[in-house]
Amino acid sequence: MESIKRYIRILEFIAEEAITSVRRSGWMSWIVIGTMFASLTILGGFWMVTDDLNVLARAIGSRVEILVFVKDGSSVAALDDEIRQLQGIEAVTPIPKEQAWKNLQKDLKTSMSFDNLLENNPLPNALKIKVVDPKDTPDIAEKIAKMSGVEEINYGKELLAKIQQIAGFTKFLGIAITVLLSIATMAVMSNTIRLTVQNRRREIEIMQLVGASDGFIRWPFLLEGAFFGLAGAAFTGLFLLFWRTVVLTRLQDLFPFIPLEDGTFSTMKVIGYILAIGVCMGAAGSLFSVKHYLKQNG
Amino acid sequence: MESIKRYIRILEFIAEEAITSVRRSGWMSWIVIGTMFASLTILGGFWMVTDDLNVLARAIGSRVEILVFVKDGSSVAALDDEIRQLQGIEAVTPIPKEQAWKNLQKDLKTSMSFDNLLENNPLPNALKIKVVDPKDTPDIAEKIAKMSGVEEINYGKELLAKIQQIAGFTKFLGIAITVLLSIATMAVMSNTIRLTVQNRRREIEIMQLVGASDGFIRWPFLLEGAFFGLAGAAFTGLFLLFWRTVVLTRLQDLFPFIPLEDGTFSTMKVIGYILAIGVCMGAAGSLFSVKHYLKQNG
Amino acid sequence: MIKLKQVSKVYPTGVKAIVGLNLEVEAGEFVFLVGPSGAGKSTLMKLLYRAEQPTTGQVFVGGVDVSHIPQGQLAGLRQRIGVVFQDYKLLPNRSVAENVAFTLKILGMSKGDIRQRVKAALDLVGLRDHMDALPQHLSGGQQQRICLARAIVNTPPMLICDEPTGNLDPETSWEIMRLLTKINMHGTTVIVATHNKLVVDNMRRRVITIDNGRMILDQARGVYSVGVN
Amino acid sequence: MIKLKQVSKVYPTGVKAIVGLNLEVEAGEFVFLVGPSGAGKSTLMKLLYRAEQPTTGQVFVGGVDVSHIPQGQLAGLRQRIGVVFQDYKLLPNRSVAENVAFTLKILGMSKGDIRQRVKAALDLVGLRDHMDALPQHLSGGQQQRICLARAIVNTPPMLICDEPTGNLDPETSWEIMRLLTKINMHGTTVIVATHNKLVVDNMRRRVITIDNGRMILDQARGVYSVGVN
Ligand SMILES: Nc1ncnc2c1ncn2[C@@H]1O[C@H](COP(=O)(O)OP(=O)(O)OP(=O)(O)O)[C@@H](O)[C@H]1O
Ligand SMILES: Nc1ncnc2c1ncn2[C@@H]1O[C@H](COP(=O)(O)OP(=O)(O)OP(=O)(O)O)[C@@H](O)[C@H]1O
Ligand SMILES: [Mg+2]
Ligand SMILES: [Mg+2]
Repeated sequence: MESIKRYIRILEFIAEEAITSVRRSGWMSWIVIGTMFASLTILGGFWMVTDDLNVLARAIGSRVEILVFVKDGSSVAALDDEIRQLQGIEAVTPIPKEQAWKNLQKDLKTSMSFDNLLENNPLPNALKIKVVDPKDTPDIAEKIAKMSGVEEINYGKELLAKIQQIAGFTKFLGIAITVLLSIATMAVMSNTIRLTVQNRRREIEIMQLVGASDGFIRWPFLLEGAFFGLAGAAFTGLFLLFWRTVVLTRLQDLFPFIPLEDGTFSTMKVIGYILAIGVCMGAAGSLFSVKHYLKQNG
Repeated sequence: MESIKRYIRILEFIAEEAITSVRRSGWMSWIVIGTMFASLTILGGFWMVTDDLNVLARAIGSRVEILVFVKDGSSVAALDDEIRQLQGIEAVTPIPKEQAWKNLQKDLKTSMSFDNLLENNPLPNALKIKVVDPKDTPDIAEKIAKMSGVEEINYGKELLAKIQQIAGFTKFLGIAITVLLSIATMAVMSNTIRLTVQNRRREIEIMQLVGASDGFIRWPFLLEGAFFGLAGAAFTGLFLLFWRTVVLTRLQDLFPFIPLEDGTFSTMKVIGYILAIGVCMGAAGSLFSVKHYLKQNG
Repeated sequence: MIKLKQVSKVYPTGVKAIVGLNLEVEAGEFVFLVGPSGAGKSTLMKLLYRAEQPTTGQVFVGGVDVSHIPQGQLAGLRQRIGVVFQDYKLLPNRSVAENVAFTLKILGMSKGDIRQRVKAALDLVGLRDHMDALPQHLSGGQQQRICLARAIVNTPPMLICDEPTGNLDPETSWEIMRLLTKINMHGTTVIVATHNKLVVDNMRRRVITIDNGRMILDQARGVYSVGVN
Repeated sequence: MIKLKQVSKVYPTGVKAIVGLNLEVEAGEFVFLVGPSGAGKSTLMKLLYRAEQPTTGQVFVGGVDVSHIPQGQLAGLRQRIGVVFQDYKLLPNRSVAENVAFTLKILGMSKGDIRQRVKAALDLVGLRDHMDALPQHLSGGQQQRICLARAIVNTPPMLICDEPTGNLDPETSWEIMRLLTKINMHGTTVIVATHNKLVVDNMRRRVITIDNGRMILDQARGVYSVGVN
């Protein structure tokens, strides 16, 4: 009974120690929290931008269409039905040759009317096909090509390849930079904490000499580090939320053509990670450096 | 004479102090330099990526062309000459209507030969004009439109507007992020230095009490801070150089379509800035915090 | 209570601080440790609360060989030894009361008990009025007395005082010595390293004289011997 | 040399450390400052080298009102006063020799001169053998002597020693006192705060007794007065 009370009192004391330690740090707290904030904002901001870029890439990719030219005399409707039965098709839009002819004129931006020059339209009927996942395009195109009534098929093979290469490149770049950035952020955070602990090495030594156990010394530092990480991460979270809801929304009003996700979910996910990283790095940084001093004087 | 010698000796001593101070810092030096390196690499890396994106944007922008359709019967060569006399023109390429007709067929990707269907080509002669700066395009287009012999003019008004909007957006974003990143980097750097100085507040107090002047105390710290900044920046420079010459070159081999600058000049510029920022922030951070302690105990 | 067997301490710098020392102190004894500056008094004391480890030999405190104590039991050992450090070792930025309370808090004592004990201890060393001051805002002698209050607040079975009156005026020094005697009479083993000839000569207690890391004299009811060697 | 006019010092904490003190010390005098722990001796000394500023009154040192000295002349003042601090204030991580040399280096002295003077000073306090040790690797008394060596190495016209023998055995204390006497005979003004009754009673110098921030006794050839009030 008494021993349980004792443990509770010790836990209470550890919590108190952590709190007073944070309070006493004064302007140093703000430096540490500021550093945490800065590092985490860089990391979180980059994550969010990467997310946005992915959305952009997907948006561009989804604009790739398959154009099927139908043999003269074949049934456009039948081919349409057949294509719709394939997997991964989002939409099939028929383009009658009359319309294609008009489009062509418009595309050529010439005021001369082709109608006046030609009696019969030289273009075939066509079907415009949207696929769900741009990656499937080549497969689907191949299948369609084998169908009867298909005169010719065209799906921007080169463009698609280029877009996929670009996507691969940005993905590679994104992963590389994220990894480097995470390492840098974590290094900065744990090092900052280490410097604050180093600042109190004498205190640690004294506590050991008057009989404080290693756990007793370690825990308040750990809580303090975790708190600093959490505080920095919380500011980062607020900043990212502000960025997403206010700044980006404004920007999207100004530049409406930029396709961005609604983003609330993604932002919450990023903020969650940021909080976790903040707490872990703060705690780990202080744990690591306290251990260093505990060993020295143990 | 003796007084000059004295000053030289004091300067010598200040340099010595700075050097031994760095040496004595031990693992702390590496933490500080590591933090500097991490912060500066984030900043410098972002600069370089922004530079690359600008190059990319310029490359896209420069693909905007003005297409001039020449009135049937007018002299293509005369118009060509007249256009060349305008300022900001990079190249003028005539496109005879026969060639345009063939291109059209190719563009439509249809195996049907238009030749078979038409006796006379409905298309006009054209001139393709490249301008030096995409921004001038509307102005130049307007001037050309007024020339005699011009049937119609077409320069992708919407596309250009869109590209310019995107360029504006990325430029805005780039500047915003660069400013935020610079602030964050500088905060992290000077704060790290402040923590190391805070670590030696007792030393500063003792030095003051035994008669060291403020300048005497300040200078070694300043030199030390500058050194840490320089060291961190130097590592960053090496990293960026490596990134540019090895990694990016490899990547460009893999993804040859990504148009990047030769980059040596731009990299050097970025590295120059990074070195300057490193030195200044290191020095400023330590100066600032030493001053704080000097005032307290002065 | 204390038993040193052929103890030697060579610091990493090569300094031989203790050389082949044998010593036995019974529980409840009061021992003065004297000797010139740099003789090895502080080093000997550091071996007892395991701030240093002997290079050779064994150090028994309360029947335990403290030089081979596992890391996990170290805190427990130090909780049972009250120490007045020569350089005070007070926690900066914590009030006098918090400094003294620290050794009780790590034992998980209740707040009421802690408050009561801290006040009593500070009363004994005459610092009740300075309870809420910070150590760095007190005089040298006052700081030394905080350190003593912290050492005794926990009523440990053994008290080690390294130069506890170095910064105290003769009158206050005598009060401290009376206090230590009283504590000793309640059964606590007390070891005091001191340079205070007046105190040692008047108390007539066991005096162990150390020079150059060797015990050169062990008098049962001794005096401060000047220039023994 | 020193003149205090109606000096009072109230610390920000509200403690009245010095109350309406008037004091004059001639150049070349040797003065003992005594009084119980917390009397205000250290505070008085801190006013002289401007580690603290008086709340009211004026403090003249060498004809200059040091309490109103501009920031730029502060270092110069302190260069002319050698101080043995009660808590030593040694630079950590610098060898004994470097600590002592520091006060010479900031004067821009040549390396040869510095080496010679440092060795001489360490010889005087008996630490020649420990030149290259770090202060934290020395005993309490040894650290105190480094501090003294640093204070005298620059042969300042005024020497302030705050409890310079608190951690020294009687024999070494006497040596230090002989050294201070010798320095004083070369013209240096020496002020020593101490609790060492034996020393004060045997030296028969001017003794100023302070209690509760007030000067209660000023004897020309005095002794340590116990329980004056
Ligand atoms: N941490 C250390 N590292 C190296 N040498 C040390 C260390 N501590 C003490 N010494 C040396 O060991 C010897 C004994 O030191 P110790 O502190 O035990 O002396 P002391 O008897 O307490 O002296 P004092 O009365 O001056 O306090 C001295 O020569 C000292 O220089
Ligand atoms: N920095 C400070 N802030 C607040 N109060 C202080 C400060 N320094 C000293 N005091 C108080 O001023 C009074 C005089 O202190 P001072 O250090 O001058 O005493 P002292 O005579 O040197 O004592 P000792 O012999 O113990 O060294 C004491 O009551 C002390 O608590
Ligand atoms: Mg000692
Ligand atoms: Mg004092």
